[in-house]
Amino acid sequence: MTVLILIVLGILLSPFNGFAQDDTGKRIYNQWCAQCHGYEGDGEGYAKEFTFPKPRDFSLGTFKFRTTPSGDPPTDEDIIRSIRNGNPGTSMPAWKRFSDEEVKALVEYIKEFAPDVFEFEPEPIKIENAPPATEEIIKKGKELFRVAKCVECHGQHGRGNGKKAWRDDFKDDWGYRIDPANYTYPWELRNGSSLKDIYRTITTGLSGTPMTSYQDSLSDEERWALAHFIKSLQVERRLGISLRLKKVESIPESTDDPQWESLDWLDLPMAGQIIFEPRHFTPTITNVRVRGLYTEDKVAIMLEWVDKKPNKGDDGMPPDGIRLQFPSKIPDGSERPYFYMGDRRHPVNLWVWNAADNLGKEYIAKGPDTVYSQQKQDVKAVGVYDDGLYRVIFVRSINTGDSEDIVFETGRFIPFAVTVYDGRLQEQGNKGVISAWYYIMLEPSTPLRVFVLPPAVSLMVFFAGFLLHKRLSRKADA
Amino acid sequence: MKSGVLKLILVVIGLNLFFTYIGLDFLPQSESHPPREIKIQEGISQDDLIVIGEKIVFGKGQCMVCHPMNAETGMRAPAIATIGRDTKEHAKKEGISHEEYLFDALVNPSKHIAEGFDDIMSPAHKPPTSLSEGELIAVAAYLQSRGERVTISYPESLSILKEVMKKEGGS
Amino acid sequence: MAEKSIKQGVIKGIIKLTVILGASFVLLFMFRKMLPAPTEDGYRLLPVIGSRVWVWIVAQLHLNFAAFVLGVPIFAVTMEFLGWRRSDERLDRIAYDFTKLFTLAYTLTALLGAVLMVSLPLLYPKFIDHMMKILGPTWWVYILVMYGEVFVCYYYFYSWKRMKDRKGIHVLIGVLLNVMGILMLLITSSWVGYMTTPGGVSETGELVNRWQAIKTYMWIPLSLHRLVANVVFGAGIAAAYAAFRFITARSDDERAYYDWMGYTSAMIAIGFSLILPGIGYLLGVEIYAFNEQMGIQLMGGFFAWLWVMQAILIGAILFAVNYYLWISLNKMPGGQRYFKYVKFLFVVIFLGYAVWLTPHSVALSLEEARRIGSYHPALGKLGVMASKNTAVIISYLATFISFAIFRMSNKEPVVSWVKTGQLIRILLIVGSSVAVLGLGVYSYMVPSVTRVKVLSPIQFGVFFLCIVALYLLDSRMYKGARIIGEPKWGKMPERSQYALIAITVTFTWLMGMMGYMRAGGRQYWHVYGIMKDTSPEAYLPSHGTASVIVTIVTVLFFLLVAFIFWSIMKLERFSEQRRAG
Amino acid sequence: MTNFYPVVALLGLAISLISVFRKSPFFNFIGIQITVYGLLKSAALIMPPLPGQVITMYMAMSVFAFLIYFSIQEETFRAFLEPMRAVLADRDKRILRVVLVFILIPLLAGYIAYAKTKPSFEPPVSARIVHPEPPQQIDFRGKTIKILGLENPLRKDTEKLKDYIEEGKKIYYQNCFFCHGDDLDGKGHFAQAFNPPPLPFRGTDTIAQLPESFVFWRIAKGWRGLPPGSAPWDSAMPAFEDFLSEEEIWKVILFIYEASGNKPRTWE
Amino acid sequence: MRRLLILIIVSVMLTPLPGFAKRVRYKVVEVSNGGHITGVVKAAKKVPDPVLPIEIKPKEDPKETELEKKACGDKQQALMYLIGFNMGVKNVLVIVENVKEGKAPPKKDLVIDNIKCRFEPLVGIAYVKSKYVIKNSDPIFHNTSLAKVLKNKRRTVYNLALPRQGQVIKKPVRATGLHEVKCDAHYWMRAYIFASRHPYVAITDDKGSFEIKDLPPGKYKVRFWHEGFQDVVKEIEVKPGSTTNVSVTLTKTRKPSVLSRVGL
Repeated sequence: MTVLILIVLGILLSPFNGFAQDDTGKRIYNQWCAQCHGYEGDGEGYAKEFTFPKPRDFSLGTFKFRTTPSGDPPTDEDIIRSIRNGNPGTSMPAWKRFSDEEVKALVEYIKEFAPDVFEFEPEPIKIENAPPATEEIIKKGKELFRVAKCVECHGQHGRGNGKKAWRDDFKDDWGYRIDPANYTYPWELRNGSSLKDIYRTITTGLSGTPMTSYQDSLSDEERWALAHFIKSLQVERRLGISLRLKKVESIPESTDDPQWESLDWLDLPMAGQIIFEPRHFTPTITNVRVRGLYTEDKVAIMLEWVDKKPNKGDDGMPPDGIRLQFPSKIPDGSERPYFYMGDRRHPVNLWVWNAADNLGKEYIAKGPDTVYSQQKQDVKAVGVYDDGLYRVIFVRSINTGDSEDIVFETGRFIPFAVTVYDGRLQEQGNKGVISAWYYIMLEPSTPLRVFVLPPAVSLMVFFAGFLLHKRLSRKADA
Repeated sequence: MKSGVLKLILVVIGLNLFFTYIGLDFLPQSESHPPREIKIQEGISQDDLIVIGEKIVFGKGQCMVCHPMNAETGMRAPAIATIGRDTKEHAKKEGISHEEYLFDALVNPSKHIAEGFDDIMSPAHKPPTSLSEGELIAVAAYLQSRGERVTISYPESLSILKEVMKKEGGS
Repeated sequence: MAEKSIKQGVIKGIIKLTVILGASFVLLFMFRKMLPAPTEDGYRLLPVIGSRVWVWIVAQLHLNFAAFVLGVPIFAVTMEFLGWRRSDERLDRIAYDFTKLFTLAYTLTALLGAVLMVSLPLLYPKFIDHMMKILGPTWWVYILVMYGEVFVCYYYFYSWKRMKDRKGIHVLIGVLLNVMGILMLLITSSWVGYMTTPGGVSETGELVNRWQAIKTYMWIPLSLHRLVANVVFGAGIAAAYAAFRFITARSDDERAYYDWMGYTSAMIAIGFSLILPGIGYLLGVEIYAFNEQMGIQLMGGFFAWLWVMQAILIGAILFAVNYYLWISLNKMPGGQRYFKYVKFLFVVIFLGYAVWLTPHSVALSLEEARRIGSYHPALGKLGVMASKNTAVIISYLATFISFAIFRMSNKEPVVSWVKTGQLIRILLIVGSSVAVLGLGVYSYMVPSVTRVKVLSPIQFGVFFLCIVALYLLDSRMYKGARIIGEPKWGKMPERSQYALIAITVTFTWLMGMMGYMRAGGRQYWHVYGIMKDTSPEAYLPSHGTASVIVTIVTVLFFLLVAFIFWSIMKLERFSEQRRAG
Repeated sequence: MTNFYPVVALLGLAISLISVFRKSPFFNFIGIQITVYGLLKSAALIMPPLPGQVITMYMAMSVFAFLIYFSIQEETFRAFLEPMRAVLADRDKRILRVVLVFILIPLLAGYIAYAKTKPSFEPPVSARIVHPEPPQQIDFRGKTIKILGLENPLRKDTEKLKDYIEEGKKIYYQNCFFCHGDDLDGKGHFAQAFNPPPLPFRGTDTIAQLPESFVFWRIAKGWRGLPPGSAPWDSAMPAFEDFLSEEEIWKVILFIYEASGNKPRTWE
Repeated sequence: MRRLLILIIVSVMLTPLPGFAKRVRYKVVEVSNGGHITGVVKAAKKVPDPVLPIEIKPKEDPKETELEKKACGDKQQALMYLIGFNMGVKNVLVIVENVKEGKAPPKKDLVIDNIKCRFEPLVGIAYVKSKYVIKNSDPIFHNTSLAKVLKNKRRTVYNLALPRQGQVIKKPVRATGLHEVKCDAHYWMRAYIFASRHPYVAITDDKGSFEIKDLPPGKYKVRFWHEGFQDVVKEIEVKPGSTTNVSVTLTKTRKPSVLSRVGL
């Protein structure tokens, strides 16, 4: 009889430990991750060619974002962090919706794709007592930046345009071309842009990519100093909707004139042009910075963007370039031309510059495929590429007298939009990186009524107060 | 009594102004205009001509049955998106003006068949589509606008159309 | 004025009407000769303000006065009937005052109608020819009924004093007057109903069946909606008149009478306004039935934001009514006991109004839109119809409770089961509000079709049942109750009267805006789907311009009404001196 | 900054409570307004902050309502006006009067006038009609499709529904996810670059309110189909009639309803 | 009776264990009189040893470029095809495959030295539970990227930077199988390492001969790997106490990736 019980117990138990591999991880993975990471976890999902960088291939077993030393598998918390916070600058979103158990099951399932990698118990590095940022720590970091050869890949100003980056075998383990990170754009850093994240990236390295681990070659202080220096390179991104153009006496000719630095700026987040054929799903440029000023008769607008490899149009690739778009008439009501290349009833002005001929050209567009150049060219443009950063200044007179051109007016919100091209990805014509409508406003000299009205109002209120006082005090005495 | 009536008027006027302020400042100010009735007649602007052309191509003309918007594999007729540029090149090759080439393509399609396609199109001015002369010009203007600067206009291009019609021996 | 014999009065009225009609026909004939021919698609453009704006102002003024002239008699006859039944002289006097009001207003309404009758055919000849072709006969019936109305009206007014003893017949005449009024209402509603939801005509506009052309989708619901609105409007004007007289009253008893008159008419206005949302809902359903797209355009498309405006206005009315009732608690002996409830009621109405005001799609600036996406989770929830319905019902319930508190504040129930009665009342109130709130929350989870078709009607049903039950309970409980003291009529601060006037002004303004929306429903057509409006002013004006025009109309309307009130006061003073002299 | 507002709300509450004891309705009124403002602003802690326009509207309404509330009873109203009357009239309050009425309030009024007249650099925010009414029918590649009253044809054959949804998922992740988000929450890779931002499909405000044929029209016609009231010139929604076939659009609609857990609205 | 009970429970518990057992590939066991394998690897014909051209890409600051040119020179002998006059091939990895059990692997760290812009040794054997010792004896920056060779991809195991001269990094040997070592700073540097759990691996000396001792008796497959020749696999039978001789001639050559990297 007891044997019977034992057999039953045995049968009962076996499915129990089978329970450990229940399928919540698999179900969630197939429903929400497989479209990018592939049903076999090999990164071959059908959304692959619409993403840049490519989705992770788990079956290879190499993980970039870890808190464990180079060579060790990531801890579960590492994978959970990637799922929970996503990776900035990639199309891996932050999955906040799932419960902790679900995410744990998901991590177990992901680890099943490369089981041999997870045999060892990794011990994560310790990230604590970060020294405060001081002037000399950053200077020390700058020195280390050269010694540790970061300069070779990440370039002098950390824009990811180092010389070594352009060898054709600069690939990652998965066989894709890879660009060194651009430290100045924190929103693009995949592994996070906080001081701790940078320190962690330097220490563990991103295995599978040329980014090496410096855990053994640099001491903790050195790595903190390096992290502080890299953090100091980050640019402050000012997202907004409108930009004020200050009135000045004369327009500075060269792009690195300090006057440009003092101006207010606006950052335009960019996205691939996915509305008209040919659609562009994998752009690399993510931000264009706009500054501007105007004089009595001229308007100057400077556009600035990071492009890791200059294409002058002579290397078999289309040249890098940028296109500034204005409606041909300042819209009075809320009706405006379509934000990409206008439409038949509302044409737009295009000011075009490209790295090949480095001069400004003017076009009229009435839709993405009807673009023709203007007889009378009035825009002058000068562009400079210095260490990964393009700076282009467009200059045009406020009223060119050409009926097809927009006439700028002070104090009015004038819509503008930008399209930028990175020759390296064959971007030209409609295949480009676009922005929505934003506004510039030529700052008017404060109108008279701003000086007259407020004093008048306060006087009136004063008078009313006085009148009330008189009436009430008379009533109080009576 | 006098101040009572004064306050009364104040309340009436005040409330009305307050409601007008809400109406003006609080609600979205958009007027909705009727769709513009544009007819093909003397002095029609090129833009309106193109708009009518587009309506005919995507509506009455039934062109979309064979002509897809974007080039795709196994399409039975040239894609519309870049037809303006393509016909310009063919016209240059054949040594005739772009307008003439476009009218030919509509009035006697078998005259210029782009390579890779066969002669399946019926003349646009004959039943079942039976477009009028004005409509033919509008369609030609729209096709030209897909990639080229539009030079066709009404009624100036009528002469070219008539001449092409005569050559084809059509009505 | 009252001394004239009935015959003289009636003849005066008919002469006045014939003179106006005749003059307008002559004028029409002359202008048609003098003015240049209309454009070939049948329009003459008024130079300065444009023909559409002119017709809009005149029509709206005529409509406001028509509502006044058709609404007040209903109210007056009921007052006379109650006065007769309860032999309460005050009720009779109030009925007489109102009859005086609308008799005087008659001439003004007729004048405006004449202006409209002249300007419409001149400015829109082709459209009027089409309308005459389809609904011509109803126009002549309309004139006949107008004569009938004038005859009965003057007879009813001038026979007031003489038929003091034969009140029964006199009330019957009043009822006949109202029937005439309703007939006129039906005829005019059929025209507007035909324009917005045409029927009985072929595609090209040829008449197929005249009865179908009259009995269109919108005919009955619109007439019903207008009828109730007229009563509310009539009572509103009466309340405004009472407030005006209260402010300008010299003696205390005059002030007491007009305070009482203001109270009664305000309560009638609000009482009937409870039904308005129901009928408005019916009208909406009929429009959806006629044409889905017109329904969506009115509800969700171009006019979506106008409902936010309506919410603001009705909310203001409810606030004013409650304020009036709470202030009048001061003058009720024993009213102090109930003040602790006022705090609670105020909070309920305040929150209800806040929810009601929450716009569904808020104009977000770009940063806000980027940060929270185009939908604010909390505001989105509150902006939806489910929460709005619940807020409306709860606010109306609170108003009814304020009304009930006022009515019983000076009485002490003596019935045996007082304790249980109070318990039942609390149960009723709490129970129904919990039910309404529960249904409101539940309707979020349910697909929208069940919410519209099932849950909202149930909510309204629960609300009505609760009100009826409360009313019965109170009347039974307070049968033969001990009266602590008579309400000290007239002891009201002046501010309360401004609240009354505010109610009427807001209501008139709302009527104007809703007219703009109804007319906007047919977009760019004179007759929807059949006759296109090809005049240069064929676009739908923005809500801003509409508000400006409606304000002009309302201010003009109240100037004319002030003129009527002033002339009545003048006449009364004059007859007093003559009687005294 | 936002965690400062609950303190403001508590301060307001304290003021009104004290004033209730000291029986001065005027300060009670002031206390209540501060509390309301504090609460509205500190709502930003538990949910996205309320937009500026909504807060001004609520504040205006609360001032109007409480003014009315305090004017109900005669004595409370007189007590309410008393501080103001005293400052304006009484002899002993002269310095307070000079400071407050003759200096502070006029300056405040002047500042408000200045704020309103100075050239503001915020561009005009035009309210956009988010759910415009759909056209009666659209022509899709030469074939007219009736929008009003149309149901999703694929939803009928239930046994093939699973594969349709799977194909719809493939289409979604090849055409839509980079704007509308992997998790259909409107936070895709390109979402931040477009204004207005792409719609989320989760939540009860977007597709849950719409019948499927409305969504079909929006996908097929994209920005081109929007009426002027909905600012088509800003919308980055491509017209998918150029890229997808009719059946593919119906399949992706099936997917987004399935994945977002919303039910389409049926034509009643 | 209780013993039976325990037995069943344990067996039931074990059922999922094979899942783990699969992972433990090699059982260390005492080998009393194991067999030995010796042999010579010859090449069919003399293959000239290529010379790798070195092109130093300009660095950010010119001083560095000069330093690197001085350290690495402009070309380097590939030392790929080291074929002795007896046609014996050096640096051939002889790997006994599918060994289930045997002696414990020796405790011997493998030193990988970056010296004169090349890795020393070109081919090495590392044993699990001992360490890689990566050294940088050049005055210039090296970074060592050690990755396991998969079908057409490579899985990076270690990716270490060695900026300073004389720098030494020790890392435990864990992953087994054939590894390829590269330096991201100098594309022409290469090395091959076979990490194994068991001692039965050998590298041929300059005469092409090798010797593997104390193999537990049984049937094995022996793989002969050389970067320049196609792999050759031989079946052998090891009898206790005896030495089996295995000689192989490598005929078909192949082009290792380093040659395409330097553009040959």
